[in-house]
Amino acid sequence: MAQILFFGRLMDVTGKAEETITLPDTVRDTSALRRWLDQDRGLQGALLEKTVRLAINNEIVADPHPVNDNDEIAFMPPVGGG
Amino acid sequence: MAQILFFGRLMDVTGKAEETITLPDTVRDTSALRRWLDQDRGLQGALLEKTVRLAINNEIVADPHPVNDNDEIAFMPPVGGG
Amino acid sequence: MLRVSSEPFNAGEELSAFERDAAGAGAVVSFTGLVRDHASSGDVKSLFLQAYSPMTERGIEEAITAATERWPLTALKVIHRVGEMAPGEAIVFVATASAHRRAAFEAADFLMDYLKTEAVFWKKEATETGEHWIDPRSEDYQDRARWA
Amino acid sequence: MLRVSSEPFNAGEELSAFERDAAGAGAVVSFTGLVRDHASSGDVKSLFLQAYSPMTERGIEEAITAATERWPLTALKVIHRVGEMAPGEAIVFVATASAHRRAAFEAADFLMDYLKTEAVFWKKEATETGEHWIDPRSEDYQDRARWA
Repeated sequence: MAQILFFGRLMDVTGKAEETITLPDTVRDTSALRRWLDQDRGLQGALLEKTVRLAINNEIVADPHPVNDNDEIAFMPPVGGG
Repeated sequence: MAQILFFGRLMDVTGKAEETITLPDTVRDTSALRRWLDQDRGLQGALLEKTVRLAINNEIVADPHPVNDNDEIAFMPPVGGG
Repeated sequence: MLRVSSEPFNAGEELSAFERDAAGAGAVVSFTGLVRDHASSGDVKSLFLQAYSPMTERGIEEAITAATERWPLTALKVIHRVGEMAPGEAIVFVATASAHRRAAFEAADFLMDYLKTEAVFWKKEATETGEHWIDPRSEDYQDRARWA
Repeated sequence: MLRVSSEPFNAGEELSAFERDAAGAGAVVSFTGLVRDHASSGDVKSLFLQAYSPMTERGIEEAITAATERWPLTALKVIHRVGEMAPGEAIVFVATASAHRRAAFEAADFLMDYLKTEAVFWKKEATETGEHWIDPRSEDYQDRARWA
């Protein structure tokens, strides 16, 4: 089971901050994960945007990066504090 | 009688912060005042330095500027706060 | 010194404590970011700040290290709030101390540019007309690029 | 707002009061100059600041006017001490408030460059080895020239 986190505006788009899912066999990397989740939830490309970065286990990664069950996978829209 | 003020290091050089003097007839402008006071007090050029500016009645002036009895005349070495 | 917390703080008290620690430094610069009370979409009711720990803290610590390597600082403090806050409340506080003012000014400026564009936070503003997620402005990215 | 006074002040308390007045501003920058505790001539015992009123105040007011014309500030405060002070005490405090941080940073920086090189003050530092009048450093004049 992978832990999926949605931050910022993606929390509103998906209607949740996190969920625990079993990755389908076809989803082996971040690029595939973006496509599958976006289509499965009918998000019309919100998870495919280039400005949305993925972090695996608290480290930002570049697509395509392997994903595994037990990973914590975060979808991160553009950041900025202050 | 003119009021003469010495600020900063000139206070130490002259040994006083202010004095009231009668200007000699020969002293009619700031350039003459510098030369006369410096020589009269044996200050070896301390009042002639270009970095020392003169203010008359709280306004900085450029040499030579007329001086009169009743003026408040300040000798101001380089300034800087903070 | 870094603190990321949902606790409100008073920038003046933080500055007093910082200057006690930094005594002898000569120059102290502080920046405080306050929740604005008006946005283009109307009066601001509240601001919500979300972080992703420990990535958020790790990133800020790296920026702090970069600042201390680049400028001769004798003390440095960063406080950043998360959670819900009201207009006028302090969101962020950065203080820097150095022997001379240029280093203190530049380091505080540098840290704020990092915090505005790269620190791992997401901001949502609630106004009369609804809620809006706020991205950095293009000026923020331009400011950040000055240090490259 | 300008205050030139021999009264000691606490920069943190001044910042708290300033931020109450500047609520809604978004960005607040403060600079505090503290009496250093060590100079090249030894440990500092005291610092003496001399002003020439009202020329001193008039000059700072002109610099404040120049800053408010150049940057969109919502609040501004300058406090400068005169007389005798001890290491660690605050000599000068500048605070600026604006909607965005760049204006607040630059205006505080500008005012400090004025205060360091053109404000009508004379400074004497007393150390273990005697008393020394302090002129601005060449870096101070270079910093000031940035705004011409």
